[in-house]
Amino acid sequence: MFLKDYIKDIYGAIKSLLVGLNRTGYYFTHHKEIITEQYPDNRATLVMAERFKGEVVMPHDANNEHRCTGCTACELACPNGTIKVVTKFEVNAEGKKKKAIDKLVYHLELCTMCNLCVVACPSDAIKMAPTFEHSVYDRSLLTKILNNPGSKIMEGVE
Amino acid sequence: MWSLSKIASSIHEWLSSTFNPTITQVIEMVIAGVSIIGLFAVLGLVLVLMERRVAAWIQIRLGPNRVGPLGLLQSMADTVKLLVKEGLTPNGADKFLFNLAPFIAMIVAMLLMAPIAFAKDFQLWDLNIGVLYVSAVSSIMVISILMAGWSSNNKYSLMGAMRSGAQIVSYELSAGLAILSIVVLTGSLQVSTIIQSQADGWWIFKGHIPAIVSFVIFMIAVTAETNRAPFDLAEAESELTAGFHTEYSGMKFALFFLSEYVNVFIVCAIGATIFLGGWMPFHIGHWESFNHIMDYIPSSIWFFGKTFMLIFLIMWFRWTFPRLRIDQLLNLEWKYLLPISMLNLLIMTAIAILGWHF
Amino acid sequence: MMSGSTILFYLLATLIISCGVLSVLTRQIFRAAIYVLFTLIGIAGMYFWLQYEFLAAVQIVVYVGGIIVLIIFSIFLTQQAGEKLAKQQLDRKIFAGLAAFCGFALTIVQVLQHGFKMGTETPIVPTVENIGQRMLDVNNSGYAFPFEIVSILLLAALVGCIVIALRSKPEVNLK
Amino acid sequence: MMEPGLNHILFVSILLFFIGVYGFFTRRNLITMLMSIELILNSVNLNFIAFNKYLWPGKMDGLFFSIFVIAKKSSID
Repeated sequence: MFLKDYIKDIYGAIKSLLVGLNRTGYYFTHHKEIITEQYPDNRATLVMAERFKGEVVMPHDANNEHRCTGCTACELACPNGTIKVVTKFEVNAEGKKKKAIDKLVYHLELCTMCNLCVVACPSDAIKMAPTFEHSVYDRSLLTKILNNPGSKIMEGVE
Repeated sequence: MWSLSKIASSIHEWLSSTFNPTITQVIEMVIAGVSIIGLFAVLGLVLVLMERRVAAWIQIRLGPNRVGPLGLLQSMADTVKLLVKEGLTPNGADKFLFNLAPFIAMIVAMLLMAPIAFAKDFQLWDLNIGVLYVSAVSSIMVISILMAGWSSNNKYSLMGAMRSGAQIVSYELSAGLAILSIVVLTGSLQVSTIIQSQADGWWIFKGHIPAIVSFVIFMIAVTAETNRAPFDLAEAESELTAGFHTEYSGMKFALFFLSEYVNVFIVCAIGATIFLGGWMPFHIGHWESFNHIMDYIPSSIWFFGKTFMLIFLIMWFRWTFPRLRIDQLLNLEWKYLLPISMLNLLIMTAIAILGWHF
Repeated sequence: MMSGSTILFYLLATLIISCGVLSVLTRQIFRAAIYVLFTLIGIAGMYFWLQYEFLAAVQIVVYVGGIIVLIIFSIFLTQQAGEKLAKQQLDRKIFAGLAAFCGFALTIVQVLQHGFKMGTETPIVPTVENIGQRMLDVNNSGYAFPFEIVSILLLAALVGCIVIALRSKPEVNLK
Repeated sequence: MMEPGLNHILFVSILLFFIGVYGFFTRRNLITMLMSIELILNSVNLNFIAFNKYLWPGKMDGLFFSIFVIAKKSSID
């Protein structure tokens, strides 16, 4: 019947509106659980999420060794030319020439944090770091060299 | 005990003892105008801050807390920002109407202040059609929106203006009928008479269920009339960028913004006057001792308390409900609110004739 | 020294006449609508000045809230922004101006020659209560019958609108 | 300048009437013609009210006529 549906409509509408108002009213009156991060003040206690992607870094161990073989898989995987791998040839103790990286140049200003380079890396040499304070006064500071000076490749990484 | 009407009358006595009548009148008009403009400024600052705070609290955030102590100077900073911004006029716009539109919005908001009773015996103009005057003059508001939309020479502005025109014109009906259902009980459109008739209880309590129904309808209709969410189709950000004030910037935008908040204040003041007794303290029938205690609270505090409660209600709506689609909006008005408010008016008339109200 | 009410009258008269003239002379259609709006608001102000507050409020509600919004909507739906109306022919203008001026001169001469007999009765304050009681009076020359006629007219207009709006489009045969 | 009275209001309303007539004759667009009719009807209303106020202050017939004119106009639109 038409009238019955009409009244049912009104009843349902009012009920749903009241449910909504009740929910937001609850949040308004229970003003304890705050999700706002007061950023510069809480820098000491700030916890970034695991999955947050801030920039690409190359972890080094205590002996200043990294795992990068210089295979340029990351450079090929990058969609917008963020990573440039500069290689050199090293002569090891047995007199054999071996390819190694000289510099791994990373342009932070071009990076979209898409994570494709990390996925592409066969030896897990690079990863995403949760840093986010990237603002600098000079744009050239955003071009970074990921491997530390004087670092060399870890033993056993091919 | 201080009261606004005593201050006003002492100023009037002092002026009339010092100057001749014409100059007294001129000075009083100037004082009234300046205090209205001051009230506008204060309302703009307070309501913007209140809106941001309410929004933040409802969304479990903190809200502005950086400018000044507890963020109290945030709206000052906003005002300064808007004042120093460049006011642009788009190419191909009708410059005269484009610049005129925000001022019309502002002037209408000022005219609407006239019949509002802020405290006991404290009212600018107690004309005998007070409530009708408010609903009449507030309909000029739509013209400024249409003007802004057309003269911006922008399709988003034009669409926003057309939507807002359709919306305001249709929701005016049910707001008017909701007001009428209380006017039927009081038998007068004069604001002072309506308030006096609530000396033994507010209409929302005295008028049984129909009064509550018309109060609900009134709140929905005025939310739509002031173009606030969930009825903010006129400036729907996701579809129309900003609707009729897409092209406005700087001070001209600030005038639109301010007039929106002042309009919210005015409709809430009218709602408080009609349903909740304006400055009349909370009285229960003829329980003299209780009424006497309530009278100790100044009438202006009662008025502003009720008004800000209703403003909070409207803000609560805004941060709870999602926006309606245009066809849902018009369905709500023409299929639900209007028939219900007509039926409600009929019931209310019967109650008034039979004398069933308290 | 002029009193405030005199100044107010001349201001309102200037507003009405100047906006009226502009509305018939301008070539931008939206501006014409806005000037008409200002004229109507000026007339509402004139009613306020004459202390017919109810009529002033009705004027604003019906004209500003209804008719002008309707006109503006029809402009929105039919005209282009920035487009100007066609220039009027000169002979037509001269003819219309002459006719209007002659009519105006004739009428104003008539009005000035006719000595109006000012009313001496005690004036009624046109409050809403008085208006309602006089209009719906059925005994001594009340206006209940015309009131009903007008309401039937409005109802007929409403029904007519709905019939026009409901008329379904003729079905197009795609074959 | 004199105190405004009946003649002043009549002058305004007659002028407005013939402005409307001029507009009605010169305009070729339906909407603008409608606006001119608006002006004419309003000048008539102003006339009614002025006569009611100054000549028959004890009656309200002019007021009722104006209200009916407004109602009829809105029904035509």
